[in-house]
Amino acid sequence: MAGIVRTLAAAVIACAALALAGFVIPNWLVLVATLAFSKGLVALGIVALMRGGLVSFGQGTFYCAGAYAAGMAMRSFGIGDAALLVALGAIAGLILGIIIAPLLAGYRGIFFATLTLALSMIVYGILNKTYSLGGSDGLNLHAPSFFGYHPARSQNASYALFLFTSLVTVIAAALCRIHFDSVRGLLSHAARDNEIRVEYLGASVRWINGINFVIAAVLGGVGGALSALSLGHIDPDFAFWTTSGEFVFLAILSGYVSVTAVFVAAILLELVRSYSSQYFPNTWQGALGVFLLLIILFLPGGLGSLALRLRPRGAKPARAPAENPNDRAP
Amino acid sequence: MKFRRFAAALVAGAGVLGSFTTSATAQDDNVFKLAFVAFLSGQAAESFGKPAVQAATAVIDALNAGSLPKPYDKVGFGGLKIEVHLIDEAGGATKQVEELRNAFERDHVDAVLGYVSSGDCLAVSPAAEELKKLLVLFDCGTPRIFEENQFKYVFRTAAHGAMDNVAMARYLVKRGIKVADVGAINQDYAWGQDSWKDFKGSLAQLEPEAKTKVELWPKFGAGQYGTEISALLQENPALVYSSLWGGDLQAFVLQAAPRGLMKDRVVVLSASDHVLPPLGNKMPDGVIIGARGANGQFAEKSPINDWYVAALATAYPGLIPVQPHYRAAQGLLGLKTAVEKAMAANGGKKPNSEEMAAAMVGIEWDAPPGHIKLALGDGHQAIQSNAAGRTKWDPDAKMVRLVDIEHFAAECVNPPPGIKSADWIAQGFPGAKCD
Amino acid sequence: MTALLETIGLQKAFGAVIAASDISVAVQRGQTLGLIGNNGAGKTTFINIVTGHLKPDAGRVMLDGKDITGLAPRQVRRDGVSRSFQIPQVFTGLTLDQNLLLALAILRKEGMSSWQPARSDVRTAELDDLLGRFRLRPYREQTIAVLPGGVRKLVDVAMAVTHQPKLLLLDEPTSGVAVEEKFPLMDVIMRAIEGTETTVLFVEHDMDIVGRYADRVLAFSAGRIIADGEPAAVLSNEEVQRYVTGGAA
Amino acid sequence: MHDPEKWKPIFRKDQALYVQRTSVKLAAAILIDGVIDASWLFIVAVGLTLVFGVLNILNFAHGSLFSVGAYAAASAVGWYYGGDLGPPFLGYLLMLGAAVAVALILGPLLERGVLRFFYRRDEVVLVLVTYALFLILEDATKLIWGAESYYASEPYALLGNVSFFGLSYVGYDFALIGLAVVTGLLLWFSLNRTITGKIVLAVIHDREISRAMGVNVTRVFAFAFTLGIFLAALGGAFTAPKISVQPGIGVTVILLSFAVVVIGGLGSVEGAAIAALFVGFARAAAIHLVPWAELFIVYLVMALVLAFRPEGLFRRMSARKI
Repeated sequence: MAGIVRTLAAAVIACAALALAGFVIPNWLVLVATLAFSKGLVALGIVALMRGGLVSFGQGTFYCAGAYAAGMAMRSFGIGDAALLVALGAIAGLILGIIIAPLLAGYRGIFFATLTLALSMIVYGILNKTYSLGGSDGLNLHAPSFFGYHPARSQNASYALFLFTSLVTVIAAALCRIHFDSVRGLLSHAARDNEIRVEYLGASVRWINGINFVIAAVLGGVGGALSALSLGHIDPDFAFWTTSGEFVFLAILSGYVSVTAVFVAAILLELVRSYSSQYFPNTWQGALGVFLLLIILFLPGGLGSLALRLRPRGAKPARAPAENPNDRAP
Repeated sequence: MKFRRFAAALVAGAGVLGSFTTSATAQDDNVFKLAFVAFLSGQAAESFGKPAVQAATAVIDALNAGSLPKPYDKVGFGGLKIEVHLIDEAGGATKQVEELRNAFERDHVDAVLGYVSSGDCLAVSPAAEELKKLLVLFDCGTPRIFEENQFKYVFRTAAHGAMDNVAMARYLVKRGIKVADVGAINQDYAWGQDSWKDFKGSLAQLEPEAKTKVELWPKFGAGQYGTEISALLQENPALVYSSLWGGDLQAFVLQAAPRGLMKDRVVVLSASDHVLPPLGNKMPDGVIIGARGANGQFAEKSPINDWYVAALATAYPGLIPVQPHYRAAQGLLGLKTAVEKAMAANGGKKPNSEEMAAAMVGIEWDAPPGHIKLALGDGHQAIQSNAAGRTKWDPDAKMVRLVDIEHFAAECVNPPPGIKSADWIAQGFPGAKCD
Repeated sequence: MTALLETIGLQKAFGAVIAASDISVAVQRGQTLGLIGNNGAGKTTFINIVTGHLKPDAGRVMLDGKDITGLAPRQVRRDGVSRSFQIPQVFTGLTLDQNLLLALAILRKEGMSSWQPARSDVRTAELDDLLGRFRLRPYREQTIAVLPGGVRKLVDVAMAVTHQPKLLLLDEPTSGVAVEEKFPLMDVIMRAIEGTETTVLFVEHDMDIVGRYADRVLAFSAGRIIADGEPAAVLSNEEVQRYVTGGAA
Repeated sequence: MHDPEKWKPIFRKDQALYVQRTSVKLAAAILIDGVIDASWLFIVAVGLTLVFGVLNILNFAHGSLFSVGAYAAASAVGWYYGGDLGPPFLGYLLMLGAAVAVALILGPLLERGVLRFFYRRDEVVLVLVTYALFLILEDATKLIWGAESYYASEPYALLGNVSFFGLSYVGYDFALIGLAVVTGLLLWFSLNRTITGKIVLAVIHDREISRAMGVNVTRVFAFAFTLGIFLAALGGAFTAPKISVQPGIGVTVILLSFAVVVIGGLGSVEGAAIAALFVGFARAAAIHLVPWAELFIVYLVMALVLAFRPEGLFRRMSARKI
């Protein structure tokens, strides 16, 4: 229990620190951080899957589901409260996750990845044809309210959203930390390590992966809803494979040891992207590609492993899925 | 403790970045920082991005040199030298919103001019509005921007897509081209869907006897149209309509012409002038072409147009100007007009977004394609005249000329204020003034 | 009274290879069975079928009179049949503590909570007892990956004996360890499960060990049981000597 | 009083005949268009599946290599016909040569220079690596060839037109079918009937054992990857004459060939062939019968196939051993 208390305490501190940071940092960084956290939540879902040895290349499905759930709620039912919209996003992710999980829980490695990818591309195709949802151009959303507080479109609107996003992010992160540190969390680790033993100990690897998948789906929905609010716009690209690919990269970049690393990674990626596109408008994609390669090459364990190296008395020794030979074919 | 580390890291990082951006914020009052957004990579780079950047560079250099004819002879924008920040439009709407915010909030540009993709236009407009910064859209087509939203800081200096297809239909009438049936091939995304809807609607009003025989919806960027062409050949409609553009259109023509799809048949390409230079004699004669405005060869003689054609010719020898060149220049001159109007109002100071936005409402100006007027969307959405013509290969000049050209007044092909273009078409163009 | 484990006419073939043909065995509570036979004789196949890793082509597996044929390993485990492996199946990425902790936590309602922190300070008593019985205390903090083969063998078995299985199947517990370690290792294992209700069935190549620990021996050859009975009797059986022990003894 | 003329059966027969004729025409069109579509799909996809089979890499840069091939061919063809340097038919050889050149330069460069540093990694991480390569290659091609469009349409016209059931087709498209068939047969033959091929198959089947048996897996990797790139470039080179070669042409190719490979079963050459036909016919049928569904028909087919055979049509799953 001590661990949980410490994590919760840390969460409170983090909230305070972020609230403070929101004042200190320039507005553009507030906006970047807001979006980074939203995307980070989706990546956190992939991290939860990675701990069980799976990587989804189709989290765009849930990201998109969350975003459109929030968007439709806002446009069709005039729901404007951020908390409510994010809750709807989470529910959308949850429902979709529960439907899909049983279909995919039996697969591993590249098969799992391609299946999830295929799924997201179908969602993408369908949304492009759904003119009532704006088709390929998508929909615009207006600024949300926060528990009854309606900030005018202005600096404090973006600060309010940042605060709200940070709150949701920290809560989600803390819950994930607690889950990862729990016996069940450890079991995911074990399942990635040796499925046979897990089965012979009387546990079901299918269930472990299924639950992780649903967790990832919910986080994806939440992240999608938050992104929709911070962008003020949603379109089918939310489900496009490059979007999902970005989340996978975030997860790899952060590694699965530290939850915090996910969000650091998210901010880092946003900054690298925007600065490279500012300084090399003609070759920013190439620059991004090089950055990707270097990270994967020199940080196989992700930023999280870096943090562990800095702090010797770490939790369990980190091994990137990269170095993990298990779980090829189902 | 992870979270504490995180908070620390965040604050520290923020500090660093904050400091180095505030150092960069040194506002310079005699330059006008303009972010120019266009496709520098991806499928639209060749057909729209590159020409738009060429045009912007040429015009802005000339503006900074003060070498334009009256009334544009002031250096830069009302004496403020223009400093351009180039942004790549490729990468999806989410990235565009981020880059727009960074441009305004981090690089402190005074205005953003750009966007070819309708999706991007829809996505960035609310962001600019939220930041209360001036955003000028110069190319994208969708009417939804000002028909579904009200923006104070967002303007579009070119007419929206409805006019392209109304003009195409009117051209058929004016030239007495009667067809029994129509086949359509359009990309399956908003541009293709809207274009076809508008053309179909306009035709239903003007030539109700023309029946739609087949609608084909290739994927954007498909590049291979063998099957679509077979389907069209099989249905054998008297008229083939397409809003394809760029590489897709070039591929379509390359594959359709040899199979005789474009022979003894009316072919209407609603937004296709920009593929004539690359295609050259591979574009069959007699194809009905639109340029999304009286752009390129459709542009009529005027001081500004004569200057522009000459300027481009010197900057890029051998270049044949097409719609993106014209739309970019049109946007720049519109913005210039607004900025200088604002400066006239505030006593010559560098205007802020408020002043520029206020000044820009409802302005009119003369651009290479003709007289432009922000008549729609409460003075935020431009209307302009349009034109159509037929292709004719000129072996001596080694270029495709446009012949049998018809011009249409702005009020003839654009809806009047207060009515959505779709409804305007459906109701038979109420209040259209066609001289 | 019914036998603890009873197999009836088990058949299993991999392509042309017969791994089990008409295997019918009844194991009584409290017995300690040794399975002998040269490689490919069908010993491991027998274990794999009993524990649900393989589905027999024909035949049934009864546990306490309950038909457990074709159940998944985890269901069989829940019914009280546990096993160790020739190549230890342990969580090489986790510490020894964490390995055993999971073995203790699974099969428990409250075991699988998302709140209960997975630190070794919970359920110390059980864990400590297990560590003690298997002489594993010195290694508890270490990651399995760095531990020697003999220790892994012990961990593998230790993970199998949690929750008092009715039947414990040990697949070559002493294989892959130095000759002089075989007896000590086997001693630790047998002592660790002394006094529990657990019935043991182990596969072994070393006839001295079989003679020392088994009170009943099954000799396998080409998927059939060619001898069954007292160690002495079986080991002196000619057929066994010809096909299994290779004339020794 | 009724008029017998009305009841002339001949009238209905005519109509029946007419209906029959059009439906035959339609079927023929679907068949031909489907096969033409399948032919280039196969050439591209088989390279992708081969690379996955041998190196366990789902190469997202495959599309970029397609476009590099297209650029190379377009430049070569443009240069050749520009100064008409010889008999027009040599243009085809030139396109082939362009593909070979691309493969020989980029294959070793990417495999030895980049990929080999990641072989120990999880296959999903490798997908990410190739995604990075895709980003880099897209910009690299832009730096080399710029953003303008290149044409190589001379070879397209060279073979004239053929017409089937009153539909006119470009002869070149049938040449492409031939190319695909030849490619497929050569590949099949060299895999199943030559030592090298057998070695490659061995590596596909079990990398470790092959290594243990003394197969120089490293060389096989380099070889297979280069072959895969060659096939991508070949697809690009021979598609170039039909299209305008310019930035972004590789993007759709990735997704389509990806779909084909997944449907056929990752790493299966036969699978790629069948799946290419599968997808080709599905698309042709959709365009002729339900045009509005074209956008996602491929993914729909993919989903349906995966729903019943998640490992694809031809992939044999390897069982885990204790």
